[in-house]
Amino acid sequence: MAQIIGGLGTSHVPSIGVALDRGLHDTPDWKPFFDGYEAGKQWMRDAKPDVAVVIFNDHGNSFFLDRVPTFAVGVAETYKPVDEGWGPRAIPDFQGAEDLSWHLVDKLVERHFDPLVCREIEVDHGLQVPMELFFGRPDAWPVKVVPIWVNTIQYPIPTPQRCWDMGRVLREAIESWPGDERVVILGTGGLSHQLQGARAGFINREADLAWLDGIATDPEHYRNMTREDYVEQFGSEGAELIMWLVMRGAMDAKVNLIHKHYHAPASMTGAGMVVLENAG
Amino acid sequence: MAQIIGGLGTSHVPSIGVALDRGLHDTPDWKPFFDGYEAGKQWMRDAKPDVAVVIFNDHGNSFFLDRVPTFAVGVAETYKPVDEGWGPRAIPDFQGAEDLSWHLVDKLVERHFDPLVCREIEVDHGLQVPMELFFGRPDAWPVKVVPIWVNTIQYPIPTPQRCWDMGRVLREAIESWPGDERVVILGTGGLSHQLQGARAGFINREADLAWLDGIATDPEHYRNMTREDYVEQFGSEGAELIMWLVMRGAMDAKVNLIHKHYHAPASMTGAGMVVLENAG
Amino acid sequence: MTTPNPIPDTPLFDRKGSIRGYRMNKMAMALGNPANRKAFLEDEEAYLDRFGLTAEEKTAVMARDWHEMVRLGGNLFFILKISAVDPVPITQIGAAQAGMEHGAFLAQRLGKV
Amino acid sequence: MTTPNPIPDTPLFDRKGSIRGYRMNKMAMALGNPANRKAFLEDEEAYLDRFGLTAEEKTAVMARDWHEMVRLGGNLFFILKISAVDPVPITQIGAAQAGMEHGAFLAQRLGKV
Ligand SMILES: [Fe+3]
Ligand SMILES: [Fe+3]
Repeated sequence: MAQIIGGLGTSHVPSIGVALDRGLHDTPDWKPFFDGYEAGKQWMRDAKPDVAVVIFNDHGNSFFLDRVPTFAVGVAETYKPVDEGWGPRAIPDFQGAEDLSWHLVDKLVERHFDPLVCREIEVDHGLQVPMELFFGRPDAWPVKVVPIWVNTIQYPIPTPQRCWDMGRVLREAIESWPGDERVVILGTGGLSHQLQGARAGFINREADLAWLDGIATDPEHYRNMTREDYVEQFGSEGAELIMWLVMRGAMDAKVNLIHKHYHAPASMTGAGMVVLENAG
Repeated sequence: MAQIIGGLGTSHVPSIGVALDRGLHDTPDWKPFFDGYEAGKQWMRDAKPDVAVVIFNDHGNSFFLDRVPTFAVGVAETYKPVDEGWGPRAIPDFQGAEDLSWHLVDKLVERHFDPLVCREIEVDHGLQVPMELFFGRPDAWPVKVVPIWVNTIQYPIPTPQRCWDMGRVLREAIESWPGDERVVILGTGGLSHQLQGARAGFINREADLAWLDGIATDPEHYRNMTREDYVEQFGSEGAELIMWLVMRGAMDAKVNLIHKHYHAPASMTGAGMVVLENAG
Repeated sequence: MTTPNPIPDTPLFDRKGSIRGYRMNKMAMALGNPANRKAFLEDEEAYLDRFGLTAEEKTAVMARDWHEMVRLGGNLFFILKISAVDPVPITQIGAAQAGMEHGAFLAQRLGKV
Repeated sequence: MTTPNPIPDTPLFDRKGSIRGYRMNKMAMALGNPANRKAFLEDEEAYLDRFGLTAEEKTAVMARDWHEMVRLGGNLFFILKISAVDPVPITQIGAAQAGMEHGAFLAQRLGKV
């Protein structure tokens, strides 16, 4: 059976990609941010995963408001980076873990999830940036991907509990897959930020730091929060953090917090990551 | 609060629409079929609903295989009939019950359904034909609609139990809506038919007749069947009947079977309808 | 559904068919657009080439070989649009699937006399 | 979410915004296509007219009035594409939302010195 060898949480701020494109990696603004990811990159090199299941939201790039999926799962052979308005980025296409994707879809539907199943679709910075943060800029990505989109833009967005439950089903699905793939699961988005309204620029460092520990040690606390609680504590766009719950729901009740990093602001966002391993 | 004043089940065979377009209504092939719907039409005239919630599947018209939603809910102001290849049909556009639709979406997501939320979309014969069968060919439809699409084309399709559960949430949502709308809910599709494979032309009159009674008196039996059971008993395309379970799940445990009609074959399909009222 | 479909003579349109028939079904889906129907009627082969159909797929479509189209992953709901452009009764398509003569199909499967 | 959002100064993009801002967001979404970006740069008003924007919406877009665009239902994730075509830092857009001068916004909200 395939196995989940680690759960990662990370921001996916678009300006991270821009910073990498423009070689701003070592500028005073960005260096502390990128330096903190070195441990995560090293962990990834050692862990040698075959597949990354990436939970993220689209940001008005692959989905428009004409048809908004609550959850979508990619089953494509290949995913190209989408042009978000700034033109194409010089990063490789993503190869899909096509067979595993279909298996996850089967299990999700059997377990009463209702995904949009996507065979022809591009991926935006929500997937691109986490891949760059953990794998750098290779000529070809060292893992295949299963993209899973969560609606965090148009209300109603899914509840934290629903995200958690999806994680549990994904784990069951991965562990019932007859292959021997080593799988990492990435919950992305956040941390605290708000782009719209008079509270724009809201960052909550205290809540962010509590989150980075609590997602490891006390996930029930975050699972039991309402969507409104997320918006209040983490900002209207920081509510994206519900997507880390999909990752966390796929892990053991007890996990080891292997690495942790926080930096604020990255652009207008509290930013950071965790690396978790199952502890039984 | 809004209330469900009746649950209807009906076939939505495309050739019914063609027969109406070509004035074949009274030909020997079609007359017995259409005659059987007169009681349903009369029931509808007497019931005077404001809104029809129509559960149907798309048939390769509004959705392609690039992005297949397990469930989709319309929230549009207006739905045009889609051109299915034969050109536009001379039937009026459908007005959406926009506010109620959004309320259903809110409740569905809160209750852990994951709909695709559609604001710009056309509807195919899956919705058109049931409307014509129960409302005839008015200059304007006398009800607003909430279209709900169920994937019955690309596997995995949702389970019968999931369809049932959706019906229960829809009822809760409708009854928690502060308006005073009178709502009918239509489960459409079937009855037995198969278009593909060496078993094409399969019709199971016995199973169809049992269904028309059993959906009223013994829905648990059909809820507990597997998707494969449906294909085996009703044919690969007859498995659409799972959509009647959404309607049935929205009704009382006990219902009165007010009208029933069966005719086979309509084109290549066992065809018919039921009218159900809640009995407490 | 992860296991092969166990119901005799009844293909289910699962991942395999969906992947295999993707090009053909996309071509057929596009016939919902009047401009594409015109293009199909004016130069069918050029139209099929636009969607990258293989030689095998093109032959099946151009011969209106419904059985072969389905074997290659065509799904009836999409490829039926070909029968909107070049009319053929659905029962004849059914008969082709069943491998029966049309009259025999109507009588034996649908109970028509 | 059926109740008005209770979090101060924090609009949620619910049905009202989605419906109200539909045209503007669709126009902005289309800027993901290079041909549309070219059209926008060459004749912005003609481009906006293609998407049926109202006079009020056009004025807000053409003035790059981010606060007003959001008030009219624009969602940042869509309308940000305007800042891809006509560059402006995201923090300046944030400052406009907050109703603050850019430097003050950077200092007070983001803790930059
Ligand atoms: Fe995001
Ligand atoms: Fe159907």
